[in-house]
Amino acid sequence: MINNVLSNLFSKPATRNFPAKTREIAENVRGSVEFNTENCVYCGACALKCPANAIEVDRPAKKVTFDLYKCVACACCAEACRKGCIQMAKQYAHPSYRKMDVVFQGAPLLTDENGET
Amino acid sequence: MNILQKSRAKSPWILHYDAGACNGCDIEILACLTPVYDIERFGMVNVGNPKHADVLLVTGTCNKRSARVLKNLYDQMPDPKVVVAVGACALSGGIFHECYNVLQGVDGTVPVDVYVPGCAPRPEAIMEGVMMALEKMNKR
Amino acid sequence: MSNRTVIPFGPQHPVLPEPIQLKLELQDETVVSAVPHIGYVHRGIEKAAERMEYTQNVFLVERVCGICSFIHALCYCQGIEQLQNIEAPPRAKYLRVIWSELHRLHSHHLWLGLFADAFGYESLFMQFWRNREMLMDIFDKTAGSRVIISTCAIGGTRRDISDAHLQEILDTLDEVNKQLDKSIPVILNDYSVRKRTVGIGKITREQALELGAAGPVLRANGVAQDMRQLGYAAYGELGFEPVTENDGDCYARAKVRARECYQSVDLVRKAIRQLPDGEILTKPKGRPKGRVISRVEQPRGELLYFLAADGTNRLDRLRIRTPTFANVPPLVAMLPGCELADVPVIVLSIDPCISCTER
Amino acid sequence: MMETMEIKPQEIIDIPNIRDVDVSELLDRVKKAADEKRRFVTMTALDRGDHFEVLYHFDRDLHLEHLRVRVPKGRSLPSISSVYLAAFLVENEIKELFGLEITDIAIDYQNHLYLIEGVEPAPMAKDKPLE
Repeated sequence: MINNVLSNLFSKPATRNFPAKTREIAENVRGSVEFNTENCVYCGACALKCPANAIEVDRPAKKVTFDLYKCVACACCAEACRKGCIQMAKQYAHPSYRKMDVVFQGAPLLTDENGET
Repeated sequence: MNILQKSRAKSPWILHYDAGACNGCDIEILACLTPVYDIERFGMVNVGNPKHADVLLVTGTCNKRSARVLKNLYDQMPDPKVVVAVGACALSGGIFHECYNVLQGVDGTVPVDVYVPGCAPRPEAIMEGVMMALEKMNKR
Repeated sequence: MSNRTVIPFGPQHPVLPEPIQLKLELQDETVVSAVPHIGYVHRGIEKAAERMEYTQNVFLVERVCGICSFIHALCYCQGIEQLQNIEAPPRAKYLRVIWSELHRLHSHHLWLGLFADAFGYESLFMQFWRNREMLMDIFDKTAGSRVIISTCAIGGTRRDISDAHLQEILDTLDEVNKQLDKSIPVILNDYSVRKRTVGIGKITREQALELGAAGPVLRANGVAQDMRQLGYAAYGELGFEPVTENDGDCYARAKVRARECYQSVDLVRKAIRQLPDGEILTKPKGRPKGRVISRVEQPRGELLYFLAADGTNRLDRLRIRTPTFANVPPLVAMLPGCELADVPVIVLSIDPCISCTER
Repeated sequence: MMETMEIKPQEIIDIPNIRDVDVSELLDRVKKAADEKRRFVTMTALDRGDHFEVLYHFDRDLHLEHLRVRVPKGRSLPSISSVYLAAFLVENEIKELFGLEITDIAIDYQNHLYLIEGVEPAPMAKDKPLE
């Protein structure tokens, strides 16, 4: 008991000084889902595999809607994607004041829309 | 910022309620209390009494029975108060959003000020969420 | 009869991170009877498992309980593997042992800390939780997440552990062992701890068996029953003896868990020493058909999954019986006769996991 | 009584050590299990359309043994909590979530173990929507 107290007294603090100093995040950490829609073919494999139904793929509209607030960071979508469009970022998803959906729209449709308006 | 606001921001007391979580977020909140993260550096204390608390941390999906308890706890807290929803379940029901006894997130029961996503969120994210909530509380 | 009062204990109580309500009937300060009221965390996972695909269910059952998530997934995957008639490769079996023993270790650390907190020993709580962070770092590095590690898959594991990480685990375990040597004697020998736990919440061996106790609650009554004796995953090759104590009180339950910490450290070391090379995933073929019961040992005791499948990609029925569900009747038997101030210690001594219980 | 299943019984993997009993002889069988010092593990209910299938799981030295009763819908099942008190929780659960009437449970929660008043009863029954 006394040994314990003394060794704790003289060892350096265990505390990680969080906001002042962020810890380096380990490799391969499943932080948050990152989309890269450049190669996306809107096959919908990610939406099919997602256990939380956080991803919606609208193929005709070439639109991917990702609900960050349903996501359970299981990395199923990243494994299912054959085009390598989905990656798990090391950084965790940051808190926010409002709920927002992340919407990705493919390039062809976007120009169409711009052309119309 | 008057002295009252300043002192409130320097020592926010936290009330934690599990409205139907899997425990993952709860142990991460407890992990914030441990020497490694040590939120007591910021004057944060985890209290059991809603009347002493400024910040309500809610985890879990919120089912029909715990919604009543949650509402009750929220009503008992003195103003100004902020609510931080922690984890995918508390935000939208997460993986459980289609279960029969689940209310798909706590924002239907109590007004949520800060959403902390993740399953389970890392302690860093929870601490960040609480600090964001305090900023919001000071603007009130 | 005049001094009888009913006190509700919970659902929101400082000693419990999770909501459970006990209606305690008291005669002055002594508990006469206790009736548990649950349902604050009931979600309906068993029904959801019938809706989702059987492959997605792995992620659902992991979230039955955030403390022993890997072991839930393991139990489910072993059941599906039996139904599909496949076997995980040897390396995957050893990796499963490593991760489930690390889970047990971190769960026991967590419990020992909470238990210390329940009888008012906050510095001991801090010690255990500080040590637990070393284990959480291992999960972070090897599995990519701190709590819900999602590494178990049907047919094996989703991730491998590299040699560098294996060495890191061994180094961490040395440190954990060193810290355990410092903290465990306090739990076992300290005068005030003994004063608050010895003889409290006692049940007999017959009662424990009759009331269907599971895990450390059963083993603290001298019944050498541990599902790891079934030899699932690689436990059969590691040589395993369950830890038992004979007194059946809170102190004995703490002792069982304290000794199991050391056992887990040894099992992980042994598993890393014997870890074979090779594949980590057998590709499943066909769809599950039939019925099977899968049992594994969770930190809290015996976990039982009943799976019924009819050859489609959805399960017909998934029944989850968790150890705390089995330990609630013994808890009801432990409480009468104790004093109100002992209730938190007794409730914690079964290591309650309410989200497991209600699913 | 044969099960209503499309798959032939010999093709499917089933649980070993299962014994079919009638509702009337259930309590005697359970008493016998108690006398032989079997540990009560749990019960499982399955909704099979026109009837409920209830399995009682017992453990003895790491071996599982099971009793199976079939209860037509609308009929009730006697509680075994007079023999094994430990069964009271799971019996309440089955009663509430499946809508199978179980009589004389030692601690009866009156269908409010998990669910509150005013919600749809028996959510686990097969005729209830999955979502």
